Amino acid sequence: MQFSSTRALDQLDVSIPNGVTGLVGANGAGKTTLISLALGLLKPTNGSISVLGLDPTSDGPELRAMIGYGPERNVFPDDLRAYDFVRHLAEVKGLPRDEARSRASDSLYLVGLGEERFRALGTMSTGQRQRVKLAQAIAADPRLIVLDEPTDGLDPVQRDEMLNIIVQVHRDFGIDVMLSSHVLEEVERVCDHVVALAEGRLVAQGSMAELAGASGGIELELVELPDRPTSIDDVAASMSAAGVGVRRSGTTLSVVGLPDDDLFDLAARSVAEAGARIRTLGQHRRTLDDIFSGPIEQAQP
Amino acid sequence: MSGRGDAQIVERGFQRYEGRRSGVPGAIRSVSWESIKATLGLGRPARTKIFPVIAVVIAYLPAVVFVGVAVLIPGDILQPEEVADYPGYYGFIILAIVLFAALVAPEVLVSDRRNGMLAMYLSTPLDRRTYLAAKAVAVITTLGLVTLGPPLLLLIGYTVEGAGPDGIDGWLWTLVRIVLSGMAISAALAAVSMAASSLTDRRAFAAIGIVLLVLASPILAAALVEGADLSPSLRLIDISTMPFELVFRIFDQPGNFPELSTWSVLASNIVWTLGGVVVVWWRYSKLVIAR
Amino acid sequence: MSELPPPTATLPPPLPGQGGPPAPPAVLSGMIAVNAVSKFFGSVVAVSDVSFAVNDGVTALLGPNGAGKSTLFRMMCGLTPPSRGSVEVLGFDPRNDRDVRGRVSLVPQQDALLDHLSAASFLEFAARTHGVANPEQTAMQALATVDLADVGPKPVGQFSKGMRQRVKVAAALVNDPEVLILDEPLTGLDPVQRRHMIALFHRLGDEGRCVLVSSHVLDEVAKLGSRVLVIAQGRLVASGDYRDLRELMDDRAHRIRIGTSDPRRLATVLVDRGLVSGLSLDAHNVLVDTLDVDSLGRQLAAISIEIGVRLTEVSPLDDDLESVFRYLVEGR
Amino acid sequence: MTDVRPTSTVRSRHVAAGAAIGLTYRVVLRQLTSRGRIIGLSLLALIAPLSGWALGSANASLDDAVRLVASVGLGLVLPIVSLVFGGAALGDLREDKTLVYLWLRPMDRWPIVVGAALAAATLTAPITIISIVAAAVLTGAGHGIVAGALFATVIGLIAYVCVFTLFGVWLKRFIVWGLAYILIWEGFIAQAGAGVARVALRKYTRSILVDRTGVNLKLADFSLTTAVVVPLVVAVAALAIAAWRLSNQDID
Repeated sequence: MQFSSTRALDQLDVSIPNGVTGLVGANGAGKTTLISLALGLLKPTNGSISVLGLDPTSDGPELRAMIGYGPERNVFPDDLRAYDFVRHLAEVKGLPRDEARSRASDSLYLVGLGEERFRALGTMSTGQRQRVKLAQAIAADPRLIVLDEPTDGLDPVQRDEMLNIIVQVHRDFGIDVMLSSHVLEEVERVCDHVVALAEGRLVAQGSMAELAGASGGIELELVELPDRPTSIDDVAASMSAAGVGVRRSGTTLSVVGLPDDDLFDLAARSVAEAGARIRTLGQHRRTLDDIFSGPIEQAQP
Repeated sequence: MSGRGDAQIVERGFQRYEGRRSGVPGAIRSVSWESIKATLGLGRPARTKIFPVIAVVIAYLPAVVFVGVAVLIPGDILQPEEVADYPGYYGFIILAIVLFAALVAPEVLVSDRRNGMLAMYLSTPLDRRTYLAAKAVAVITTLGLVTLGPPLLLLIGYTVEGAGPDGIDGWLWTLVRIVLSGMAISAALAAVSMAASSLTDRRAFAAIGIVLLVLASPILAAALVEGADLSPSLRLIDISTMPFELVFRIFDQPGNFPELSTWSVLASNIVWTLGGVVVVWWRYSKLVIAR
Repeated sequence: MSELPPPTATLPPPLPGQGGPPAPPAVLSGMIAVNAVSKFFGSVVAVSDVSFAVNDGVTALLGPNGAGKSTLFRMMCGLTPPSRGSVEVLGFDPRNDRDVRGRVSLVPQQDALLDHLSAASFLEFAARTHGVANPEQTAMQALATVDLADVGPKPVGQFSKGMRQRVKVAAALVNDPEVLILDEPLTGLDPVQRRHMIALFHRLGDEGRCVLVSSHVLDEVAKLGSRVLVIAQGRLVASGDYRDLRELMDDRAHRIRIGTSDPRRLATVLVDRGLVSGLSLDAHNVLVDTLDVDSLGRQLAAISIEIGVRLTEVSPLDDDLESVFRYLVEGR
Repeated sequence: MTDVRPTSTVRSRHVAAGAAIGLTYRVVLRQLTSRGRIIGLSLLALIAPLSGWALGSANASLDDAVRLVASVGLGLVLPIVSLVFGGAALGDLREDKTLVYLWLRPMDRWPIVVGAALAAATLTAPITIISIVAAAVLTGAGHGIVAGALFATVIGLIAYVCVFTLFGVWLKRFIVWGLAYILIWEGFIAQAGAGVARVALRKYTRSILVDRTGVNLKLADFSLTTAVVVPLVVAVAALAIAAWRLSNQDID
């Protein structure tokens, strides 16, 4: 996909299965371009694209009637009531008047804005407006909803509620979801599938289990104890004495070199002997952050 | 007492919609209707109804008066033509039409760009072309309220009073002429006001631009034709007089500028209308929509 | 239970209604001193009777949307006066004292920049309006600090959201401020940009500046440093190191997930030893609630060896900053 | 507590008034020069010379010429152009929420207001002076109408720009209020009587024109000194109020 001067997407071939897919990537990596292509708002310079079995370049209108879209920008008509906003856009997507009217109320109830649905958008908080955006996306019974950073500007409590609603939309109503986000922990928690872009190129694609899972070795975080100042050093010493690789950063030890089960037993024995206090113990897991900081950081100018 | 076992919990939450979707035509219809409601302030706080009400009152008052006079005064002391013929009527209500034109297009076009609705609309079956078509329908229809309504009221009034045009074909022919004139004026003013509304992001500037354009062009035309007595055809550049001149020609009356040929008047109207459309399309095709 | 380090974190004294007339609060002082400040917009109480002091280093100001964070920041820069109480920055009133405005910098929340200027000229303008000696060089330096050195000549209006955010931070560095207030500086940044920005804040804090940051991305804020101020519905709800805050909430049990080869056996022993106040089991894990997280942490390994079960996971589920935030803000 | 305490004494510095005026002037000037705005206002200003020319070619009398310059020039073009530039000088910065980059600075407030007014005047002057003086010339009526038009425009320009800069600082919708002042207050109410006329700038600019050309227009009977001094006093007062208001209102 070629813009006048910048190559926004470069020989991208990606297939997005059903379920909740996370689209991650640096600013300017091509996420919004990919979303615009999927909605038929942009035409690819070369290559082909098919969404829900339709070609966005030729049957864009029919496709956009079946896709719910939540834009990134948080700008709304202030004096329009939330209910009218959702009902109107449902009508524009082809639903008859009374169907749009009842579905608008249903969707606003589902996102937890049942009582506030007749309030003007201008009087609503950022959190409530993000939920109106989601209600608008699901009101016209789409087969796919595309959400551009749906939790942007939400505080942690609001973010949890929004993520739970998104999961519910897929699990209970069978609507597939594609969401872009900068908070990788969110994507790890909610998405079954991830597409990672950098500089318009595909950097990683796969199910969440493949991308972020156990990657060998264990991590043991201890707590400094005033009455046993050397407890952490003792644990580290006794473990390395057993011939395993121990890397320490602060109060956390990363241990490799044996199958995980043996490492766990070794860890338990060392901690018991030193009388140390465990704060966390677990397999060393690769996170999206590692994927992100790996190739994507090199690609970063 | 055992229950009859027919209890059930109705899962009312979220049903699939398998019915027919009305596609792009339906989308255009609902966007137009929403815009018309917005300009007339329907379903919105009272203060947004002030200007539309004023404009409508100004437009219909003279018609009501004329019909009233024609009905109340027995016999035919006043010939309907003397009271007000259809083309002449517009002279009374040009202020209402201009006020409405300066109000409708900025409300219908500018606010969508500022409040994010344009980005939302473009994620529906609409694209820029069909979106602008919907908005054009809304502007022309709303303007029709003040360009088509009053003369129709006149026609009905006279017909009821028996002073209407004679014979069915005469009546029908007059009706056709009224509709043609109303549409011609609405189309020209709609195109020009939408063009002004696509050039600026501030509704106030767009409204001022339209009012100044409509007030300034007759001054300019008069200055060129009378002041410097250049060729009278320069009057054709006057956007606020030409549509109404065309109405005279539709009712095959000489109008205020008989020296101008009907074709040139028609051509001027078409140029203004198409010019407006071109400006709107040029601006909207270049517009980068921040999603 | 061993003697915990004296809690440096404080929860505000119970509301006056509950326990006798409180002693008049001492007038706090520090690089930023907020004393009994309230702010009303018409009938809306944005901030009510908040007092705290902030000194050098990085402090995070947390709170749900609409809790009054931005209002507090604007009062600290003098952009709006407090309805009651006083705000002092470096000992001066920011709203009326001209010279202190040269020693304070704000990165506002809204995305407002002089779009027609290039990044370099915007920063040069920011430096000149601070009376900085060599504005061009300072501007270049600030651009480099936020990794925008190569896009200096481009107009800011064409920048992406992340780049605009970095220009705003650069503009707040040109006057070498002693107090730096950043209202949600991480929004719109991708993880890599966020990491660079946090490292920058750390460096600024270590240089002895008072850096006050508000953000919703709590796991990033936790990396910033542990000193937090939590505001909810206009009131100061907590201040201090967030880990100590969690310890102070002794009325709320710690929830820990323990992965083990034989959950049922481990569970029964933990209950016998009185280490847990509640638990639930599933195929591989025991989910325990404990009021004595210190003892459980110390004895868990020994117990697992004693009864011959393998310990494969110990994950505290609610002592990260996000949980502390939720407990403090819930119900308030 | 690291020992590197920023040495506060070295860094506290402030920006001199002259520098502050220059900086504000440059940034506001760039902010105001937008193609659309300049073209639009130039077209509007075109009405004056065109109608002047129309009058000239019909060799109208001195009275008509003076009345035209007073109504179209001093009554419409001068105030509207001053409103758009004067109001937007600080009004746009307020609306775009970028005023903080001038406000949260170790600078006094009055230089900001003066710099902004100067920038607005820099753009208002060429458009208004050229168009109104051209109108006066084209009427061909002579008798000092050109000098009178120039003098009246300059004085009016200073007063209108400063007053509308105050509108931009104080009022959110400065365009609407400005138009209300020009069209309704100066256009209708001030015509009512001498008492009310005293509070309308248009009456002073007309008086300057009347004094220069000897033609007497209705309600334009101030002496030359009052017609010059009062607008300048109003200008200074408007800037002072604007500076006071700037430091006492909430800034986004």
